[in-house]
Amino acid sequence: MSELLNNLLFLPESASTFAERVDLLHHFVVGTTMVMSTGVGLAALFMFFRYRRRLPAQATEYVVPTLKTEFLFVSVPLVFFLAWFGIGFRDFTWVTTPPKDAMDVYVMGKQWMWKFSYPEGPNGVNVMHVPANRPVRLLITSRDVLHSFYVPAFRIKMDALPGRYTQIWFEATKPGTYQVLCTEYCGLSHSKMLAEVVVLPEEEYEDWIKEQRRGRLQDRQDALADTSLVPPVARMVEQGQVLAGTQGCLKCHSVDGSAHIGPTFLGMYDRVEKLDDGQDIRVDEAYITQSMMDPGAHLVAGYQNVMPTYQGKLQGPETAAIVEYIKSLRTPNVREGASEGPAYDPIQ
Amino acid sequence: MAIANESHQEEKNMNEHHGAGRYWLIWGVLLVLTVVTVVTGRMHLPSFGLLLAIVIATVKGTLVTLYFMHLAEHQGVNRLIFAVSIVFVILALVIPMADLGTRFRGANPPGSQYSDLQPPDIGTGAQRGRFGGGIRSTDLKDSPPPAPSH
Amino acid sequence: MQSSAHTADGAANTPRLAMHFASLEVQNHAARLGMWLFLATEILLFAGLFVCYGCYRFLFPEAWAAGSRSLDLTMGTVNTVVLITSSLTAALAVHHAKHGENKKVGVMLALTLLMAVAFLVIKYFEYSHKFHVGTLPGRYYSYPDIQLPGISLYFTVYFCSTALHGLHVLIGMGVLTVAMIRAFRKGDFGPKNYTMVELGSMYWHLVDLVWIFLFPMLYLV
Amino acid sequence: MTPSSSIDTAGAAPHDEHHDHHPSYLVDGTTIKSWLLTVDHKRIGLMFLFWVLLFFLVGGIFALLIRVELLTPGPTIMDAMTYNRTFTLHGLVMIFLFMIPAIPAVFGNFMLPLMLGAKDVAFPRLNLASLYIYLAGAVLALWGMLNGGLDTGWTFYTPYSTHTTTTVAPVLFGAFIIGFSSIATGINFIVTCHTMRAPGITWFKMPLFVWAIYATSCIQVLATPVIGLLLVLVTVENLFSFGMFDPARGGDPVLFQHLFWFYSHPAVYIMVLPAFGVMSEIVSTYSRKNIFGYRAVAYSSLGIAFVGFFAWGHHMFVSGQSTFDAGVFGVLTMLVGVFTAIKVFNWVGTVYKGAVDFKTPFAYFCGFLFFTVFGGMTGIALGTVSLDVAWHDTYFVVAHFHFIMVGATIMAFLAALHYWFPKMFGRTYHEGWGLVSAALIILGFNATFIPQFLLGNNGMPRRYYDYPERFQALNVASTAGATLLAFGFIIIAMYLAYALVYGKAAGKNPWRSKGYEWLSESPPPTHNFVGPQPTFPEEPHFYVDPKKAEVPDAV
Ligand code: HEA
Ligand code: HEA
Ligand code: HEC
Ligand code: CUA
Ligand SMILES: [Cu+2]
Repeated sequence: MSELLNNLLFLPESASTFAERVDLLHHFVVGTTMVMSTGVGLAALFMFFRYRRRLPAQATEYVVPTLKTEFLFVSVPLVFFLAWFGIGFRDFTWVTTPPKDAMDVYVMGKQWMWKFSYPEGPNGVNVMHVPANRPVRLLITSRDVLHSFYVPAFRIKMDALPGRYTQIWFEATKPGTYQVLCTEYCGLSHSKMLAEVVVLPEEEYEDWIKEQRRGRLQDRQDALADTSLVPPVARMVEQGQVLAGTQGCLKCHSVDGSAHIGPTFLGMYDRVEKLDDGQDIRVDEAYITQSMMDPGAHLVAGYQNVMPTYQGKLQGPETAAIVEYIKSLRTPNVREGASEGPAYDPIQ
Repeated sequence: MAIANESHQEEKNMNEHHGAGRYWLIWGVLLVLTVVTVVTGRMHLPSFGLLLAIVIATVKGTLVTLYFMHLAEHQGVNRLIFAVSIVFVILALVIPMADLGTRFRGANPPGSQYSDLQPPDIGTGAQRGRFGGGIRSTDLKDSPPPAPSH
Repeated sequence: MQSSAHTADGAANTPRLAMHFASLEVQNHAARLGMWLFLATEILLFAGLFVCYGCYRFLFPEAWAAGSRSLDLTMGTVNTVVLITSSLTAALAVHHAKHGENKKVGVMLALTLLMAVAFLVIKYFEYSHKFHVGTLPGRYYSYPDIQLPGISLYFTVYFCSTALHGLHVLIGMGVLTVAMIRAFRKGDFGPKNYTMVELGSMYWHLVDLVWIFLFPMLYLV
Repeated sequence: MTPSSSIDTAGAAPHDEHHDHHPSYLVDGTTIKSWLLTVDHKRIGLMFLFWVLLFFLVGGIFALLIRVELLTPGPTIMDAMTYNRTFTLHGLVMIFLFMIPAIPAVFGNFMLPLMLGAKDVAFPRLNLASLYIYLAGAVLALWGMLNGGLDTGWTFYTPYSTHTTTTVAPVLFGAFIIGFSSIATGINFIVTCHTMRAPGITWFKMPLFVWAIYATSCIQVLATPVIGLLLVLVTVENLFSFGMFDPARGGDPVLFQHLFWFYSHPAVYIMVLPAFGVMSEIVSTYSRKNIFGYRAVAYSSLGIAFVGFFAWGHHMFVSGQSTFDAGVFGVLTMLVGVFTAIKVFNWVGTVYKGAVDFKTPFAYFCGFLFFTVFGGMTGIALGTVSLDVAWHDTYFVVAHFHFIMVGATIMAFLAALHYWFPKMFGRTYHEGWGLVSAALIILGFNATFIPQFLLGNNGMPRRYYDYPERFQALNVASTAGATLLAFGFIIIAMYLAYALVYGKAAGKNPWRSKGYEWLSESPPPTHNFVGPQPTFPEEPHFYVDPKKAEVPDAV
């Protein structure tokens, strides 16, 4: 029954305890809405026929409602509405009050990706692993502007506020992979700010986390290498975008995925590129910078060596901005492991 | 005819002359209250200092509206408008403040009374914090006060 | 077209009745009601800043205390007295207008304007001091002696609210100047024709009213 | 009215036939200057109509661009930046330049004095000023749009809006200026209702449209200043970084949202209350019956205006706002729904035992009823706190507000345009085309936005340029609906333009309405009526057969 209704209403599969709770109320409210609106519509239509005009200047009776009628008009909707509010608010308090034994996952939104990290565990970009049937509290923050963490299958959503934390919790009921979408408008690639929640059965999750911790030392080192005092990314990306236009990069490089004189910037960052000498190379900050300064050093297979050098034409910060911009154009590919480790302050 | 009576009444009230003395009196009271509020304000009363100041300001404001602005003599609508706007101001103040006081502590600005997060960098001119500037990362904690930015 | 609606204009001591009003009383009633509505919008305009003030002071009481102590209380008090007194002269102007004593109306308004100028001059000194030491809003804050979370917000609120208030002082001065010139030049205010002075001074009282609240909020927390 | 003046008019019949010719306001002065500098409320209303329709077209073209872009996932006709600007401008133009002035400034301006038996609004020159302030703001905003536009969404949430490099400042400042126009109109109407009522029109004999406009004006006066201040703060912040809402300096982006919605939630009632007023007039006229529960409808307008002020937080359930506040706002949101329900039931009650003439405006009334109940009830669904967690910022919200804004308000706007067309221009339009296009619009409208409800349920967030493949089918359906809708509007534009020039003369009161505005000529002369002040002994919309007038309250 509820399955059928969910399909009729195009609801995605419900994979958390919260989803099961709200779906019932959802059916009730939307059902009443449909009944009432068709009801009012039909009543009106019926009366148009029943009371259609027979004489051009027909006079009518003077009908006014009695107090009882008016009382009904007020009380019936009120009762429904308050009942919905009561149930709804109860569920809302439930979902904003995490249980004591919930495990924490930190979520950081950033233009335009999601980073996840576990208090002692690994970090991840755009993929979050959680165990099934265990409450998980998300502590959500943002690095630049507002974002919103939305998992349709769990029916949960919470905004990410820059520099501070919001919380919400869920308990996934079915192992599987669920999409995460950003629902607070956050700029150019708002609609590309997707991620995934991978719900693993309890044992698999334990294995996964052990695996990750082993590689953790390595990650630490990566994190340290990260330029730790970079200015806010949001501005840099914008600067980089402007520079890419004014410096002429966009004459040869597209940003929409199509190949032009040079390879497209879209999804370039972190891509494994085939070079013309048969080698593979992963595009990272260093490689991008090198390509600007000394384009001939590595040639991408299938392209001519026509790119001019920008040595001396670009200042250091400008180079960094362009790099940031290219990074921002990464496609939401799934990547695990090393990322810059945010130094979170634990909060209770 | 409701309108005619309304306007008539108001006109009568407005023309009811009273000497200029009343204005001087109100002025005197206002000055006295100003002195009181400055003196009590200087004492920095710990818990109710601001409250007291606001109460005094409200009294002063009431005097100004009632006598200088003649609200005391105006009729219903004008008073209603004024009252409603004050009510809205109060609600607009109280509801967001209730929000700040009751929300998840982490969601309040770091460094504020209702947050457990560390304060952000202040006065650096540039955003130095790593997380949108909001949270001071550990290595910045003991850095000397930054130089003025211009 | 022909139906121009002068609220108060025309021959000596009786304003012109616009054709669409039923009577002079109704016309004055309308003008006054309109003014009250306008003042309500002004109150809500400032309300936005009061809300910012209230919320941030609620969050950062220490910064607020420190910030308010860095202001010059003497100047603030003097300004309060000046503004209250100017309110008195504005009220007296209406009083005299009702009696048709146009000379006195003009003098009272001139005094009001004088005090308004004094208010702005004092404000200018306060501002320039702040520019000097760097107690400025947001990004520009660079005062080394107070380093508390939220302190730059205090000055954001300070500058936004005093600047908005200052703008209202300027607008009020404009209105009162027109009234003053009319009192001196035309001298046509009288028992039936004082709406303009009355409305102008109502506006002025509002400016005063706002300051009455801003003063303790900013200087005395 | 002084006692003496009411003696003059006591004997005057409400509309005695004057046979000497008085030119209608349309031809009384034909120079361009006589239009541009007019203080006649009817001419000002017409000029507003012109601009409002123009901006509707602009906003509509943006809407169609959105729909075409969403036809396929990934880029279809534009890039992401252009798309982001497009929906922002669509929202801003539709709300600030079209919807808020649409009914009050056009029909309110035109009808209010007529309905009150007054010669003009209280401050005619302020009225003209409000038109020019509106245009000045519109020009500034358009200038900003042409110079790149802004991409913040119409809600311009900080910190994005204070950091983006697009032209936030001119557009927001333009919106700020338009706010003054809205305030001026509001003040003018309130004062008009208080001081310009003709003898006989007591508060509870005012037509319901006047009540609705009165309630709207109260909101305009009390809410607009707050957004004005906020717009200035954001503009200043964008230009100079004062840090008022800057999270890095302790500022609170959620506080921004509180202030924004403090205006913008009441603003939705600025958009819908006049629509309710129009529909009250229309349902009564076409079913030739007194309003069922007149006082209830009048009071509920005020109730919506008042309670509507305290429901703003329902836009912020998942913004980091506290659970406590969510509860407060949740309850208050429900109360607003009850007031609207009162109105809906009373409209249906008005048709009961009436004599229905199914003309074009009435067709829109049918559409309106359905859209109001469905759109409003989905509003209640969104106000149900836990459900909003899933729905917030998805297409469900988009569908909700289009249902109630386009569904309810545009229906009312079109209904008003048709209902008062003979009054304003003295000509009639083609009834058959009217019904056809009404059907097309109601159909197209459902086809556009019902798929969007389903999209929202399915989890598609709003403001998405690109979307996962699985959402495509419903998006295509929605675009198809929008095409129907556009056709409907094109047909309307054509036959109304035709009627303007070639339409048959309408006569004084083609609908045989007992509404007060029909007592004067159609189109009315410059000062609305000639001769002495008319008086209004009967209540508006009193269709009782004099012989049966004693029939007391049934039901
Ligand atoms: C004209 C405009 C208009 C109107 C009138 C409304 C009316 C209402 N709106 Fe809507 N709303 C918007 C325009 C409007 N809204 C816009 C533009 C947004 C999005 C802004 C943005 O983010 O960009 C929005 C968003 C919005 C949200 C936020 C969603 C989100 O972002 O998460 C909510 C949540 O509560 C909401 C609720 C309501 C409610 C409860 C009403 C009520 O007033 C509705 C009352 C009506 C009824 C209830 C129908 C009649 C009832 C009956 C006939 C009762 C019969 C029933 C029984 C007997 C059971 N609206
Ligand atoms: C009154 C307000 C109003 C109105 C009337 C409309 C009307 C329409 N709106 Fe809009 N809409 C908003 C207010 C409004 N909208 C707001 C506030 C937003 C949120 C913005 C934001 O997120 O910031 C929004 C967002 C919005 C979106 C979501 C964008 C997104 O989140 O990514 C969509 C998508 O389908 C949409 C579609 C439409 C359509 C198809 C119409 C149609 O009903 C339009 C029909 C009208 C016409 C078609 C024009 C009439 C045409 C003619 C007279 C001649 C025809 C001309 C040609 C064919 C060239 N609107
Ligand atoms: C005249 C055309 C041209 C211009 C202008 C140009 N490029 Fe290139 N670019 C190329 C070509 C061709 C290649 C592939 C051959 C190579 O690797 O050098 C390339 C390669 C690259 C690569 C490596 C791509 C990969 O996938 O490995 C980067 C990074 C890059 N360019 C960045 C830039 C930037 C940044 C600018 C502007 C500041 C710019 N380019 C301007 C033509 C151009
Ligand atoms: Cu991040 Cu939208
Ligand atoms: Cu709302």
